[in-house]
Amino acid sequence: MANRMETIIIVLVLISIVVSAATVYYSTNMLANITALSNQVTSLQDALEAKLASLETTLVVGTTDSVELTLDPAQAYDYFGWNIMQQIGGTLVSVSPGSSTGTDFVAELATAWNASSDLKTWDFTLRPGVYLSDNVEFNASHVKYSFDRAIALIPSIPEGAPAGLGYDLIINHTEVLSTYKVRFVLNFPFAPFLGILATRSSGIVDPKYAPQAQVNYTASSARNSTPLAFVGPYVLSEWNRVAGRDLEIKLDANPNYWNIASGYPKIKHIIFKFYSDSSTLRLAIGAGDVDMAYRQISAIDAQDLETNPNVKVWHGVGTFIQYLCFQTKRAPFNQTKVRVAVAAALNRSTVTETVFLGTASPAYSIIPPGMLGSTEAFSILGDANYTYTKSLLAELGYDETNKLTFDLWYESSGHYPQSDSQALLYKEALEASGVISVTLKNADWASYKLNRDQEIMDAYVYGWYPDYLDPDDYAFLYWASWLHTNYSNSTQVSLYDQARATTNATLRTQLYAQIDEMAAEQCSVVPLFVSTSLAVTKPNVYGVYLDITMDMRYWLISK
Amino acid sequence: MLEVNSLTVDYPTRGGTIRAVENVSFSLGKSETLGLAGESGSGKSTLGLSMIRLIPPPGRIVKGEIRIDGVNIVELPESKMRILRGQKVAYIFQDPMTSLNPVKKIGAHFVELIRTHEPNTKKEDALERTKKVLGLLGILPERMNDYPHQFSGGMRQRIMIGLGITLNPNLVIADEPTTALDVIVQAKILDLLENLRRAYGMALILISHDLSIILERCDRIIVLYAGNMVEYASSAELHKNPIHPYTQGLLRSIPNIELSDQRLSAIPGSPPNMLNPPKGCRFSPRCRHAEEKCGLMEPSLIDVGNNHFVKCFAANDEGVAVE
Amino acid sequence: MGLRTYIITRIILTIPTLLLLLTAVFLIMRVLPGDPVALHFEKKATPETMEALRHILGLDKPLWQQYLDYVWGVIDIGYMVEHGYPNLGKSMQVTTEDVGGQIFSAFPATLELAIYAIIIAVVIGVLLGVASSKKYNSVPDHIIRGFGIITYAVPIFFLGIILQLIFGVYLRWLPTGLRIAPTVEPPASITGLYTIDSLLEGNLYKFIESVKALLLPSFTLGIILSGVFVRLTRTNMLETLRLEFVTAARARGLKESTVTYRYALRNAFLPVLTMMGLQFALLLGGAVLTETTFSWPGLGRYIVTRINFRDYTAIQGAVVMFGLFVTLVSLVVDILYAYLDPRIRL
Amino acid sequence: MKEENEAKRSILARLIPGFVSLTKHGPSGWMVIIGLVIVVAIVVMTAVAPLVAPHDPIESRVGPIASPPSWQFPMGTTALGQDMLSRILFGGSTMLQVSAISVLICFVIGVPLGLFSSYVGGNLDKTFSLIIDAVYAFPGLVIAIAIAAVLGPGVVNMALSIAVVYIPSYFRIVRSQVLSIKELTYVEAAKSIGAKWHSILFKYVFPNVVPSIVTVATVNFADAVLTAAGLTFIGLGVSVSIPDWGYDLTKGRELLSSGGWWVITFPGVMIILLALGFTFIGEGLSELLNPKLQR
Repeated sequence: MANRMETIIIVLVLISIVVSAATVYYSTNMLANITALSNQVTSLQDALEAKLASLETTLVVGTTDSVELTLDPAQAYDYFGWNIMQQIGGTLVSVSPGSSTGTDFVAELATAWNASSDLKTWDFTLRPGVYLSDNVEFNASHVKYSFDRAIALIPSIPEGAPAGLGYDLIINHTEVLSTYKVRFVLNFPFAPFLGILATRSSGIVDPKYAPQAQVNYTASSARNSTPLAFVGPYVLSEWNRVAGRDLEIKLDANPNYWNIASGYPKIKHIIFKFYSDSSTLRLAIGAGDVDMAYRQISAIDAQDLETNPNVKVWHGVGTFIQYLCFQTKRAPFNQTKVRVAVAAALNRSTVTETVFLGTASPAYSIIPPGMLGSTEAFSILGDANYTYTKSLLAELGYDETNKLTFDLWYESSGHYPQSDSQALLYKEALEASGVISVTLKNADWASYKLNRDQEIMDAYVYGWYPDYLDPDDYAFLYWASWLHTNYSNSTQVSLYDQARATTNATLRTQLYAQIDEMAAEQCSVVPLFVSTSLAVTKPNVYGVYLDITMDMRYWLISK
Repeated sequence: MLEVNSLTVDYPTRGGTIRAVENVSFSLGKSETLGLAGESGSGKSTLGLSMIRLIPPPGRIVKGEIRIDGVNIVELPESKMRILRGQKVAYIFQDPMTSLNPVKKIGAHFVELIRTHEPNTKKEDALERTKKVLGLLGILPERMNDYPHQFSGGMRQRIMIGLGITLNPNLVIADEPTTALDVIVQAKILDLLENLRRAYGMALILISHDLSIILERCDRIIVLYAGNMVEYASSAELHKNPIHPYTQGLLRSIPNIELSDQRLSAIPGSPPNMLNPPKGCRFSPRCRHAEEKCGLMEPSLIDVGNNHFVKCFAANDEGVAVE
Repeated sequence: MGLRTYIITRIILTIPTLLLLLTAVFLIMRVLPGDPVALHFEKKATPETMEALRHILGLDKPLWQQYLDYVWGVIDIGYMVEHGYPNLGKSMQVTTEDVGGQIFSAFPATLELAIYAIIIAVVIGVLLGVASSKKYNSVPDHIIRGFGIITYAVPIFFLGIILQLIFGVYLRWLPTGLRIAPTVEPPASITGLYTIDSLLEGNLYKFIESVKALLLPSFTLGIILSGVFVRLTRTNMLETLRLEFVTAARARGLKESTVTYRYALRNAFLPVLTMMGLQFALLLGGAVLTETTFSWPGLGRYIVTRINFRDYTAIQGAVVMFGLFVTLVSLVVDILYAYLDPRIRL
Repeated sequence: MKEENEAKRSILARLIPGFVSLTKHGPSGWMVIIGLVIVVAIVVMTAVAPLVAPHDPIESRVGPIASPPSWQFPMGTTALGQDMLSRILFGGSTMLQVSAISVLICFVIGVPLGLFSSYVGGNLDKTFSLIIDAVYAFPGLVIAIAIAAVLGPGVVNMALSIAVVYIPSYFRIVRSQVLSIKELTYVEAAKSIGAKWHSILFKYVFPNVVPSIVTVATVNFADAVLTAAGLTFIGLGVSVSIPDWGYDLTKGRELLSSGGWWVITFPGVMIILLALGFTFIGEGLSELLNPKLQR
């Protein structure tokens, strides 16, 4: 009987032998296959050519994003999820690539539309010859089905996009007028309705894959993982997740894409590679592991890559804005003058230049520049306008000896980009006035939201990513109840309601301008900066549109 | 076959150097028995261990030579030394409870020993020999597959002895082989040792603090005190006329029928601090006959007739002055 | 007491501990500020919609009922058989995904990391420990001891970042994150351990890739842990080397290597083994940071991300999994110990 | 006043020889000394930082953004153009506070709990031990993270969350000690002469437990430093308006891919030094206290 230690070692050795044996066996197998191939040289060449061809027609995209929950339009509410859905699904209308306003809509599944004068009845003529699964032709019933489903699911998915965008509040009902004609009847006049229809949550679903319940990721097959009708340029051919994060996503060109005639999609296969954080993604694009890195390359890395000849950095506008909220229900910010004084002491450019290295631009209106109704209202307060700040605060008895003191809160678990550095610079700028003393406080995202709802924060930085591209989805932030600033202003609200009740662009522009002006006087919420978007690609990649929609339209990309 | 010449062993410590053994010389013929007597700390074990060059570090032999069959092992390279151990010289330790590998079967100990020294022995043969040895020790062969903790102390000491004699060496060194055992077992073990020694014609060095055992088991005796040989004689001679006061003390401290008129007594005082031992005669501070020169001069080891060596001014006046 | 009964009793004994753990976490999660429901609504949320979601998540039930439901789910064997993973409830962040499934998909990553890390730690620890004990009080000994102590003082993620900087950024030898380079298709999941699966798949390329990805994280964790084993091996070796049976072995003229490994180490190893068991809790703690550093898609990272969403069920599930893992390991270690030490008879 | 001076002097008078005597205990003694020197040095450094720091550690754009070490900025600058050197000089305070407070809390809670529970024994002791073991068996950091999230950021809260993790180790060491001491004759004797249990606890038992507690405390110090760094790494650290090595190290990662080694290395090394100082003290002490390890 051998020594026990020895027996254990022997067992280990045996295991390793088995493993290595397996290795050898398999590797020899592979060798066998290869030799078999090399026997038929021609076929080998074919294989190689095929491989090369596929390389030319495949775009490898690296990202730090991940689909948050699902690809069901009735639920999905995250950037990446919506971006994938845009590639595989279809909406009635969409925003034309390169749009600067986000409101120039082009035909997609609908070829024509018109709204009644009261903006409550919207009729759409559908595109014929678009096919769903099993050669079922797309028709009005599908549109009705899609919207009825989305609204019906709202109670069971209260956190879903349709709930967030208020489908149930806006849409009264949907009528099938004829095979190719559909009508939406709204509860109230709603100008930005096209904006809603252009969002992912208005994607048309395929009844065959869209039960009246929500659809989630199922390991079984990619097709069953989404209820969307595959009428987009691509179809979802692979989707694997681990522990609620994406592991791999593959898109293949959709053979019955309605617009295939005009040569889209340019690239046949899109493969998404999921990186852990921006630094690893940056290393990957630097090393040429991926053709394209989109979201998130940090500002400093982007600056670094500008000088790298092996990559091309694309810059575009953005619609993500951050703003400073004041708790107006108690001192000191129950006094408008204090709010204005603080707003005037802010220094936006130092943040956009130092923290974001120019990948963000100062915002003087809650509505992003370029978009209808965007103004420079807040610029009248100026930046680091200390004389004004001092004079205002002096009126209230604050000075170098008796400083205005308050807590400035920021979120510290990485929910917003660089919120810690931002906060530091805001504090610096405010205190440079000499009459303000700021205490920085931080909380992780969950606690931060709790604090917001409990209204314990004097001043806090918040961010907004739009649901649909219309000033209508921004202007209300000045008095949004869920920000718990306790600021309300009936005049602004009525202006807002007028604006959403008309399609007259000039009128709307004026209305939003008025809202902005009042906001600049009131300073309940102070816009800080608006993001820009950026993508990094290999030099041989073309057709990257980074417009105000912030949608990445992969079918336009070629290499 | 064993010849030790003016052997000196030092232990460098943080406090200073301890001279554990100071030029000890003696020799041992084939199948002779020698006893090393002395209190604990007198350097017995160090002397014993230096015979197989296993003095625990940092102790080391600084002077003198040890010849086994003429080979001076002090200069021997470790590789050669290793072969010598177990094959020519066996060493039996004081505490049988801790001198076997607790996670090794008894049989394995033997097999390992045999195959280390005779690499081309088959395992079966090794096992056979083990069985034989165990037989000699009066242990059932099937207990080969038991672990040490399954044996009693006496049994384990038998096994240690067995391991010692397996390769029938010429010399066995038994360092307090029975101290850890109770009296009845002691006798048995010593008898076993005795018989095996005769049977295999081995020489034996028996180290013990118990002079009585040595007196009855050994031909010659070395009495060590503070690393010095203080007396060296045949047991009979030593028994008849012990000269060194220390030896006398030791003898007096054994219960003895013949000296029944004298009452039992222990040696007053305690062993010296080896870091700075007393000047002159190491024993002088505890010696009842000590004169002042004992503290000034160190007596030398002198033959007082029929191979009876003594290191004391009581036996002779020769000595070296110490500064 | 037979081995089987021993194991069974051990397992039974772990149940109260686990239950305690579960209860503790259940309560901790409930006092965490931030409401999982509120966290679903980035933007507009009316009390009604919140209430609706709360109902969907079963958070409107009384606490004790939530607790009972949860415990029942954990011990529901039928469900486990049906789905291949225990019923740890639905995730609160991803309201329709089974936490059990997510955890079982994330666990292999942690397991693989842990296994390689502990192997590295023990190998480094034992080798260095033996070396320094043999060269006791010499310069190498002091250097090794220094190493042993320094590992206590190095923040694990700092070591990780430095390794990333050197091997990932400057030398570009090894990937700085993920279980396998994103450009490589992960092997078909059989055991969930990429290194094994890739071999079973017979794909050496994938095997090499997954090993490359493993090197940095497992060494980061391994090196940090090795310190304990270095000092433990060293002290035990020093003690064992002083025991009589070692001297006795030398006195029998056994080879020094035999004496060192078969005699001294063999006996000194048992405490090291026990330490292995104890270290696992520490290891998993370290895994949390290592996984975050190398964005290793394992349980540790899962927990950290889910804490930010107050995903009660997810964290409960992960904790139970961790607890099970730790107890299981200590069980295995105990059995191994008993097997290695004849003095312990089961 | 005068008495106070007397007291002070006598403390010094006792301290210095104690310190010197350390040198007489070979390597382990020296370890303690080195450890003490490191820790004291860092404490002093943070204390005098305001006097010696070339720049305000918080102020941004005092230099170019993310520039490597230069003559003007010996340790380079951060991504916000802050002076790394100044941040290093100031940055120790948070960790020192966190570790000190956490040790204090552990001491105040863990020790009495251990003493009490183990001395009373019985079911109470069993239940306590069960709970403690459950906590002990579980990845401490995860618990710390959860609790830190409960309490929110801040020095004291961090310390608390760390304390929760380390109380078990105090409890266990105290308990094991007490269980062994409890049976000692003089304690038995004290019992027999009918001394009150709390007086026994604090007159006889406690003094014997102290040494091992001190050792645990120093180890706890080191661990607290590392855990604090870990919590900061996960985003549960203190606000940016306080310079902190842990924060710098975490933030430094953003410069990783563009090779910004200096923002990572310097804070990291400082953390190691601090933890190392405490570890040295702990190791040295434990070796001095139980020579078994020392040999």
